Amino acid sequence: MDQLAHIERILAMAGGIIVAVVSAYALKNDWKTPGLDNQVFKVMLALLFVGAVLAFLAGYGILGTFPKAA
Amino acid sequence: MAVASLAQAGAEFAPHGEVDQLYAETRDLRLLGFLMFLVSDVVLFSSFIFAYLYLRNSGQGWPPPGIGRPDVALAALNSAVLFGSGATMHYALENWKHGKFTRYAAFMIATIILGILFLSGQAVEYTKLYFQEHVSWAGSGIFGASFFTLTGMHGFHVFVGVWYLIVLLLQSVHGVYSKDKYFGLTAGTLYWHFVDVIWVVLFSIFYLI
Amino acid sequence: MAVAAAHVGGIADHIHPEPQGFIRKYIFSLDHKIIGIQYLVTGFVFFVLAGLLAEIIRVQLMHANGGFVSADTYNEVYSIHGSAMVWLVVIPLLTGGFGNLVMPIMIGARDVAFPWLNMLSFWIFPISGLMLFSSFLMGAPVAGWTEYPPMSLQAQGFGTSMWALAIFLVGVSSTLTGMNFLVTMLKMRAPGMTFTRMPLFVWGQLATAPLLMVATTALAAALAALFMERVFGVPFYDPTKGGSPILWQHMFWFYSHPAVYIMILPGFGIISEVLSTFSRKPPFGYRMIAFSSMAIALFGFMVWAHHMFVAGIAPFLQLPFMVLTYAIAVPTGVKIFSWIATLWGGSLRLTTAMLFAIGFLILFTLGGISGVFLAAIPFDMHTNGTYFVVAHFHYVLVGGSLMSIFAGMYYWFPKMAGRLLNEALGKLHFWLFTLGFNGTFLPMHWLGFMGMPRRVATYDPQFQFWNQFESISSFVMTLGILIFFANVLWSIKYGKKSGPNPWGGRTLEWMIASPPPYYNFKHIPKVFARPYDYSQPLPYKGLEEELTTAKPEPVPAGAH
Amino acid sequence: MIESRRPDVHLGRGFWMATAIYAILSIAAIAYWSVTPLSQWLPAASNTATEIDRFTRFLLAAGSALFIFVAGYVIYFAFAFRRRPTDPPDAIGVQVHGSHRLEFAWTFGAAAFVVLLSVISVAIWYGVEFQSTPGLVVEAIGHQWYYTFRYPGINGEVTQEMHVPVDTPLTVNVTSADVIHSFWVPGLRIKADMVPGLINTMHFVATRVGRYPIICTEFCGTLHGQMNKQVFVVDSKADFQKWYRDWQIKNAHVSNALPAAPGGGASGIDLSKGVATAGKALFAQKCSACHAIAPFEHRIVGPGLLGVLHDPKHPNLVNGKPATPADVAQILLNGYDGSMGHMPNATQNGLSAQDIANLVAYLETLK
Repeated sequence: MDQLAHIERILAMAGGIIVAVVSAYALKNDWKTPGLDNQVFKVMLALLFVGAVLAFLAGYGILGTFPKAA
Repeated sequence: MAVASLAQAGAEFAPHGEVDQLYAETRDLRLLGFLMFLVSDVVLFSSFIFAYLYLRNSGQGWPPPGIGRPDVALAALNSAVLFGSGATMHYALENWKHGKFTRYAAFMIATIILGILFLSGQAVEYTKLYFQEHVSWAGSGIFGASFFTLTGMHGFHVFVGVWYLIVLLLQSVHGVYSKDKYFGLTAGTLYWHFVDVIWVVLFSIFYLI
Repeated sequence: MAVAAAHVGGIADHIHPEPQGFIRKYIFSLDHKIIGIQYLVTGFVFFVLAGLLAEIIRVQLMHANGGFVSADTYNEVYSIHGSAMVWLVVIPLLTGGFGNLVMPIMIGARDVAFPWLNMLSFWIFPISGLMLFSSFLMGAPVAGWTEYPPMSLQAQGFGTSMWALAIFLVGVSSTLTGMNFLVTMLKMRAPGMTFTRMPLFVWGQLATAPLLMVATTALAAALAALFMERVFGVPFYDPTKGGSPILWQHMFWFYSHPAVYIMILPGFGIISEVLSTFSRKPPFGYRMIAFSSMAIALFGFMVWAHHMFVAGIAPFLQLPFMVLTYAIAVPTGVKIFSWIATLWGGSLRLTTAMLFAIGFLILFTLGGISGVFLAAIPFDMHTNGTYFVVAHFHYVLVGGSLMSIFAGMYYWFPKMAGRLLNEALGKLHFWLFTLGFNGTFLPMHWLGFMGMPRRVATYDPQFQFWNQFESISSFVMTLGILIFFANVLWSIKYGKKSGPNPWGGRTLEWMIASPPPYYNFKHIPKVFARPYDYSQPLPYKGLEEELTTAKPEPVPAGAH
Repeated sequence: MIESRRPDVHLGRGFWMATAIYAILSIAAIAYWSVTPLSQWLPAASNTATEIDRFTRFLLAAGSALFIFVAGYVIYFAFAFRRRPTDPPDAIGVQVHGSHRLEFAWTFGAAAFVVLLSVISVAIWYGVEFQSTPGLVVEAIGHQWYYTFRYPGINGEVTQEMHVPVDTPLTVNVTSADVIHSFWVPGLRIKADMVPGLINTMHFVATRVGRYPIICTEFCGTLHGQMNKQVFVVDSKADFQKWYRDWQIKNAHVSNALPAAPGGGASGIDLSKGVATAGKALFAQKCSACHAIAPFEHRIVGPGLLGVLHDPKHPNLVNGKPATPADVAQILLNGYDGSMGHMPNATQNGLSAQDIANLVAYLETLK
């Protein structure tokens, strides 16, 4: 159980980093695209970045509290 | 075969004339309409989130006695998965715009798989809560009510989204969309991003605060 | 996709063959005018039913200890009366009804943005209406149209859950209508129809659409939670399971306060049109009238808790709600003043529609003033939950919304039937209705102040005289309404032929035949000014062929 | 080109005459409301009532003045500017599109009035809402479909009438045992909703001896309309003392039946039926996780409970109430939230009325 939680957290951190980087990169590429849909996409990507960072921090243990076992 | 179907879809598209003026205007309308739909869906979620926060602060302490905090590790992993699917979805659309059908299809499939992974992750969490912590929808006070209602609603949106993406993939394989007429895909991407972004909020309010 | 593309012809100026056959033409029609008429007919049918319930209420209150129906029946009756009048009558008539009937023509469009969606949202509406009334068969809700838990959780039978389902559905219908209208008004205006050239009725709809979209969804959440709690026992509102009854009040009023603006803003629009047309004058301060609608719509979201001053919310939370509610009096007052100034110096045609508009000005002002009374916490502490409240919202909803609905009916009936409503009957209707209405609801002000609570099947005998007075007046009001229906039924067949523009109106719907042809316009007109300047020629180009026998343009190649 | 009426934008004599008439009428109305006591229609038997009446008369005065002008102008214009039969059929009105001066004037005027109104109502509201001295604290509980009342020093619940002494600061805490009710005494202009699981408070001073009906204004079920029979009696101080003593004697032997838990979970606890041994077992199983059998200072989550009912150093409980069996039971029943942390209520802890009685009996044995 404990082991599993550790694996999960490590994977979460990895995924968080990857997504954060990718979404930041995508945001940079799309920065100048015109059109209503693209504006929305940019906002979404920004929030996606935030979410990825949160996932990383949660995996790292800075955010969120873990059951006493962990 | 896929590539061929894209080529023939492209061939259907005539550079000038009534159809495309009509298509452009139609697309504007449908884009705006779809965004309105998303807006009201956001309001639906926000109302339940308001209810959750209101109940949470109604002075019984949180989490209520007898209920442990939800498992952040699994949730974090799950979130990473869902956010990942957002990224792949984004690139699926990008590749379609640049006419790279195979890459588009690959990213689409990746997105669908990640979506399914997320759902299974949630299933695991639910079973854990139900069988190990005996937390249920109706039986565990306001925690069960707000947690299962909100995450369930979101899960349902993901479930619908997965099917939506599958349909879109099949449609694109059958050449419904062309290099310049792909509003369906745009809408799909919007919807999927919306599902991700809602999860950003749910994840933070349920697991992080 | 092809289908959707085919039916947004409004801006892409092209035309499809008119559907043939009764079913496709009048039942499952995609034509906004037909759908508007469908809304009006259905809405008025529900109006009759809910009105009958109202008369049951008044008969019951003829005597201090009731006796006409049992207390439980009485509770069911007024609950369904309230719910039906709000969700099945006023809102559908003003948005789905008049909005569909004239709004697209007024902005020079051939139809709304999503005709299929439009048809869908109409057909949801009668179904949910039937569900609501069917709840009588399974123990109708008793806790009024607000259905506060724990009362609504305690209620036996499936009725209350059915109520929640029905209101949820009608909410979905409003939401879809809201999106549809918003997209239509943002994207499908004729060339040159800038926002500040739109008729004021369109401004009313523009202010209403977002409310329909956003507020109604919030209500959907509250209703879903109530349904889950009643059916699956999921605790949201039940205090014994840690829920909170106040939570419902917050969620409910967060919708239901904007809802009262949903029920009046389109009415404001109708009044602006009618007053301008029949005084042959531009609306005084067009911009202020238009923007104050938007201001009201915006403020409407920030005042919901003024319904809960005595429910036990923190004192310092009450203050901002009181002040913001006062603030709404400013845009509303500006509207009233502008309308009065519109009358000044006009050449008034006192037609029935105009009479209703003038009556609206007086009665709605009274309702507005009592509204400010109730917004004041100290006064509300005394009158909250009494007949004073009942008087207030009937002055706003009947004296306001319903008067504007009648004005709209007399004004736009030609665009439905191609005939005029009978003026003599109309005037009789107006006077009976207005007298009866005031007789019914004016005494409720002092009854409430002197201690008569609302939602009671029996009451203190000291109030019996005024209650009998009210009941008798309400019969007069009902008589007036019956005359209206007789008038409509008679005029559909025998009414005077109206011709395209019987009132000398200048907005676009009067530029085309009545009833308008399937496509509204043979050519989409070009607009280069506001419609209201009566000393100037009409500000439209491209309407020359409208009233001729010229054939509309063919469908451009590849539209399908 | 349509033939237009000559735009004469000056206001005619008729307009000024009408204005004058309306001004006189408004002044008359204002005068009337400023001298008319509302108590002639409805007794004003509390300090709150006099305040609210003053405010109401202000509202009525302002409202009538405004209404006279609006309705007056509407009617006058409708009459004066109606199209005469002599007018040409296409006669049109004066084509004025607006006047920035006028529009600014009335927007600003309305705003100014709103500010004035806000100031006045906040002042009145503050005086009514925050009457500090608690004075006599009475509790009113709504039931379907009657009220009961609890007085300090009277066992159990007082039924039928609610008596209070005249000219004494009062604090009335209201709650409900089942659904939402409301506690309205029109004669005193006081009202608060009775919400299950929530306590709403009213402060006021009753100023006139008399009997005033208590009315429920929140729909509460079949007999909601009948929930206006009980009376709020303002007694002279002497009469109140007498009435109070009578009830003390009457209820002397009533076990301290408590108000129901939110939603009527566990009502009617009879402390006399408590069994200490059963309570001991129950304590070990339900309470010992958070409470030690040790002096107050020994905290696990909650304070140590050794001698909780006999501790001279701590005569009061954590909720500030005196340490009596009834108040301990109260905490067990409704839980506690405050400086000492959080304690779930009986429903959440799964405590029956009997369990609570047993626990109280056990706690009493701890010395």
